[in-house]
Amino acid sequence: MLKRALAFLLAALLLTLAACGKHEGGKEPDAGADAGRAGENSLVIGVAQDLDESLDPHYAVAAGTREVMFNVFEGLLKPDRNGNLVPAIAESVNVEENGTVVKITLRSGVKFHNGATVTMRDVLYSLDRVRGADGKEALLPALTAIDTVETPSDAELVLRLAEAQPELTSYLTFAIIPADYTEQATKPVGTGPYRFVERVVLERVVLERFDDYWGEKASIERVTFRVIENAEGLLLGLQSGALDLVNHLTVTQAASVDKTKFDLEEGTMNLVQALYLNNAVKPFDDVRVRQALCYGVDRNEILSLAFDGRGTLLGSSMYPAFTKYFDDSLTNYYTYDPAKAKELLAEAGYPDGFEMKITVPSNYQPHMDTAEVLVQLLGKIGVKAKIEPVEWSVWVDRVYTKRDFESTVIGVDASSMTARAMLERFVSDYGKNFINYKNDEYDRLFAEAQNTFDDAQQTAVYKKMERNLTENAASLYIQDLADMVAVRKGLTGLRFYPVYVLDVAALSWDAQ
Amino acid sequence: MLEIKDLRIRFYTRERDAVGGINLTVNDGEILGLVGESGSGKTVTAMAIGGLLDRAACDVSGQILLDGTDLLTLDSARFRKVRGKTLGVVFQDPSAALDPLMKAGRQAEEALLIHTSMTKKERKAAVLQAFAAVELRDPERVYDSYPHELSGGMQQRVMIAAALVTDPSLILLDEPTTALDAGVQAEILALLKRLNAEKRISMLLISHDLSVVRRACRRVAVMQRGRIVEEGEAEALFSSPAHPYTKRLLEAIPLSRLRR
Amino acid sequence: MKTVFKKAAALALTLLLASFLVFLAFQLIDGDPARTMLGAEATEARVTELQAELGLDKPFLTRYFGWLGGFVTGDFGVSFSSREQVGAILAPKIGVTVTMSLLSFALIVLFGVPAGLFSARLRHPAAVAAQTFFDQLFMAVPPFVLGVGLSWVFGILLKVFTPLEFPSLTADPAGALRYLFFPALSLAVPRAAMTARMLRASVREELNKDYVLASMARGASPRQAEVRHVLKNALPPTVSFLAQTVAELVGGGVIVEQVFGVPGLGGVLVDAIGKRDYPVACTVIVILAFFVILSHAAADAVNLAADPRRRGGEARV
Amino acid sequence: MSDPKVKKAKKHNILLIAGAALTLAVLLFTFVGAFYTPRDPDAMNAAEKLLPPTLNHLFGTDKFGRDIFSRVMKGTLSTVSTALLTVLAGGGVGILAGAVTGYFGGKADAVLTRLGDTVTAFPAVLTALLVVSLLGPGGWQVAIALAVAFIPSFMRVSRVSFAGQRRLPYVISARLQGASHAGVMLRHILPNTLPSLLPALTIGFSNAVLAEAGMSYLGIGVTPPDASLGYMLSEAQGMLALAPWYAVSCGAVLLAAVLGVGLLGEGLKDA
Repeated sequence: MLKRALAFLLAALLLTLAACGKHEGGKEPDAGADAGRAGENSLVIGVAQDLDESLDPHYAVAAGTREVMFNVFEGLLKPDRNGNLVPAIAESVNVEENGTVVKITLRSGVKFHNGATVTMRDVLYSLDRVRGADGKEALLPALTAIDTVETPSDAELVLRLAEAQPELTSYLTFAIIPADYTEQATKPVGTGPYRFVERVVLERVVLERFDDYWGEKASIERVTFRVIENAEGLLLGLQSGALDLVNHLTVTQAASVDKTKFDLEEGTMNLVQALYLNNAVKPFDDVRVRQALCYGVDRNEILSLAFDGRGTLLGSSMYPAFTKYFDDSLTNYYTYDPAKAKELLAEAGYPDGFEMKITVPSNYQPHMDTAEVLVQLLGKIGVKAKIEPVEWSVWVDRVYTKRDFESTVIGVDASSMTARAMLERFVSDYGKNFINYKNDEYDRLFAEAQNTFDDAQQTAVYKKMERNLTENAASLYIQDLADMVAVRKGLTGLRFYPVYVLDVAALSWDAQ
Repeated sequence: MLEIKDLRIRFYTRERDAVGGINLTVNDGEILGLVGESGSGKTVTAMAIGGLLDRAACDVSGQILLDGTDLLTLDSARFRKVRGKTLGVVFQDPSAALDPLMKAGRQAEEALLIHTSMTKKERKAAVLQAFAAVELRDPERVYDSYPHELSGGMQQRVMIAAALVTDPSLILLDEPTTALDAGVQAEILALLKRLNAEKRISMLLISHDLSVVRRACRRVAVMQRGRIVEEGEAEALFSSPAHPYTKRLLEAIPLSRLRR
Repeated sequence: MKTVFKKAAALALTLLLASFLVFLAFQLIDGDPARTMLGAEATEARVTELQAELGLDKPFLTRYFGWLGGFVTGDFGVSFSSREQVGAILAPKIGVTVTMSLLSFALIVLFGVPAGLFSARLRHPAAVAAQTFFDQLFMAVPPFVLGVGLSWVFGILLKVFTPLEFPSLTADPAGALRYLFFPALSLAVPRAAMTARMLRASVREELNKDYVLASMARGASPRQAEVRHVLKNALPPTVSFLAQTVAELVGGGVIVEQVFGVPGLGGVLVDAIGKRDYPVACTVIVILAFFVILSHAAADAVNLAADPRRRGGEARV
Repeated sequence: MSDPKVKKAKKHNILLIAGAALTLAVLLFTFVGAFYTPRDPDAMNAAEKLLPPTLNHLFGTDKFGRDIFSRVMKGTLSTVSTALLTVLAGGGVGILAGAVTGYFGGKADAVLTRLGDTVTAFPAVLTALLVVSLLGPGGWQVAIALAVAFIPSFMRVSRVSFAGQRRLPYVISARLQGASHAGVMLRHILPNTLPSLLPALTIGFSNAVLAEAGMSYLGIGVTPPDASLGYMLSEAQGMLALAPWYAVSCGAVLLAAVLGVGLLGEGLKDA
């Protein structure tokens, strides 16, 4: 009797399978998918977060959006692989009269995706839009330093500044867009190597090679950025052939990628991951307690436990890829010394440690893993830590804006290729100083940096600021995360930039 | 004509025989009453005759001859040929014995549907005729109504009609009036007597109520704990019961109902 | 007719209540949509400017009735984060979720009902025990675990479908259905077992009723009696259970959609909640609520139609 | 007496035995876990990452080199306690509400059923998010959220049985002897509705365990480093290729818990 019941169920299951099998005729099994995409010269990239807000380059702030739209928009200048700014829509950019005048000559014949040629009117429209000259609030505050704008000819643009601003050129990467084009938010038009084709919210963004691109044309014709918000889905997508490339994989995820089908490239995320301490909250208002944490946590344990030993340690608010400003001597300023840590804690009045809460955005697995390891390591010096995972929107609201937190693990990246982007944040009266760092010497150094026009001198001052952060243990600085990228075999040309971008134009399928 | 010879039935889950070897005969055109308290084995006997016993759950021996064929030797397929054709059954609670979601007419037709190759119209005609025979006023309306729209008495008449419609040689009635109230009971018993007289259909009426058996049956058998303790003409039995058990049963009937 | 009207009014009232609760819930949850959208770097001025743009500065009740007014007239408002019409965003996604739910429902009926009927006839205690064991076993499997298993076995190993590469419903319906079969199956298995269990219990109950005996007494075989009489009587409780299952399917789908990367309402809802994108979240929830209540009403209607006793008005119950 | 056919009837409640045994095993596993685990569930060890099951790590180790067996013990404790809390809270309120609506009917019945429909229509995910963001993450917060989502199903069951019992003669006679409404409901009706409420409670428990697993999958209401079965299961799913034993062990324990209680419920119903 029982056997018949089982037989019945099994038969039903096989029946449905056969039904599926029948459809098989049309599409060859998965192996074909690989050859298929190389054959069609197309590419599917998995991204963990949907590009949010509008795709308007001047408003888009999320790193994920900038990373993708780097292929669609170009500024007067454009970062290259080594972090230098190279001419793009501008043919040349010269700084004269010790930094108060910037002369720009435009490249001729640069085409927009809608076929129109880039004119001075478009450049001025874009410039006014970002520096707030169009009455609205300045989107790039640094450009408010521009006093007057002159156009001696259709191809020449002269910017006069009230006072010297050595870093101004690094802000000339803002996107140049067609004047008075109103649909940038949903149907963006730029000058980059790829043209925008379509976007389906929460599903995909599709780009296509722009054949009238002024520079070296891209190799792959059609690129789809598939949004897969659940980490396991990304891995499944790679394994199933649905995806060809996924970047920003955690080390554990990278370890479970199928080595026969994919190569694993390792770059850096170009951010400063730290256990950021709220300097206005007890006990972190006492520098000795902060230093005790720096001495008491063996950061190599974090790397080996949570990141398989990958990632590069750092000692202050500057990431290694930014070689010009990175001061390696600060990396091991605090060597692992639990005895000294306990001593400092006792000195500060916490002989048997204290309790603390680590608030972490739950959608960033690397930071959650780091926090979990920190709880274990802090326990060794008597500090009882508890993790409070929160949604991203709650983190931005409660931690970053209202500063209602004790400590948090997050990665801070630079929105522009300037030291200021990484250091201004800790000036006591700066709006985004979420850890409430107050140090007069630090504020004085920052003011001095703004008034030094010589690049080398300015760099030295910035490095003094970094040392100040380390000496006062503003936070427990940990690492710049390893950026693991899974690339399907046969796909070459992946290049790591010191900024948060994914250069698709450089990618190509090997000749099959 | 029904002959039961030395029928013995024992359930595995209980030690005592439910039916300990009984002999019973229902002659053609006769109404035999089988009376006994609940648990005396009368309903088990009825189920055995109707072939509705779960043979896996009990041991059955002896013979049940209906018009000469021993029902116990028939396998389920051949027994089905008998049930509803030569043997009709009427249950105790008509409201439970009728499918609540099916019209009365279609249920009454079921035996015809199974045993005859009549067309739908012919079956309907036969059922309407049966409904008339059981004195149902407005047979057409009853045919099209659902069980819950009929009174208890009408429901039982439908059940009787359902058994009658294939002109069986024996109708088995298991406590046919117990679920009905007194007034309707009398009508149903009168109906049964009239049908028996007019159509010469032999009936086996099973009941725990002596007054019911007395009013409808000519001969009566008394059953106690699986055995028949006394059998004989109704009149003689009621006026001078031989077996002590029968005496006690008679005393139990409230005097008022004993009047003829 | 009066009851239908009363039913519709009750349905509308529940939807209204649900939408109000959702709006209230968002009011209480931390996280400010404007700040989330603009990201951490946004300046205060920019945030307040966007808040005004999105109407977040208006009091709670005005916003609620504003949204409700729009909803009733079919204008679901604009998504905070992607500036697209909410209707436009949801349209393709509703299709996917509804298709998956219907496919899952079909599987539940396809597996559950026959299994229920077949097992009802089992008499042998060992078979009965085994049947219940299998029911409980299938009921104990969480859909997302089954989902992962299915996507590995049928996706990666047998390559019957390519996980995370969902063919669009309009462009390649056959491919889409083949893809949706697996999330639908992982949702269906536990519920099919529940349906089988429920149906078996009510069939067994009906089998013991006298009218089955009466039908057999008229010469019907057990099978004939079952088909002609028992089935119709055993179905009503199962039908209302199935209706409740449809409600669970719509909700349960949220997690399975994540596992299979199916672009349905579930993904949109979780994302909208994450981003505090009120218009999208509220609209999705009201749509889900609508399906839930619709399925309950459908069940009542089916039961009413199937049961003459109640239809006749003199409800004996 | 030892007639083979007679014994057949006894085997019937094999379900009860199997269910009880399995549930007992899980409870024992959880109870012991509360006091003793073979290894410290939170101790990390870089050298022992993602090891397959061995003698000193029965279920192998996870990505931080922690002993999965000990973590599953602790995880089961948190999942089982969350589920129990859900059933007690959700069941308690649900049965009470059902009793009131079933017994008194009329306006109370309409209002509470309307509310019940609304709660069913309300996705449990949102209730959970609401509760967690108001009261912070953690096991008992998830339990409250799930309890709210489960109230309607309990309410339906108790409402049906209370409405059914209300008209029975024994209730009316109790009322005639001057018993108060509450007295009648508690002393008379409730004990009689237990047989139908019991299976609902066991099914409620199984569904609560599964719902908690689903919630953890979405990362709601869980605070690492302590973990629930659901959280570990969703974590294990990401490492299916690397460490399949992680998913198998969590899955097996989750299955045992839900299956055990399910069989117990069935066994009790038939007993």
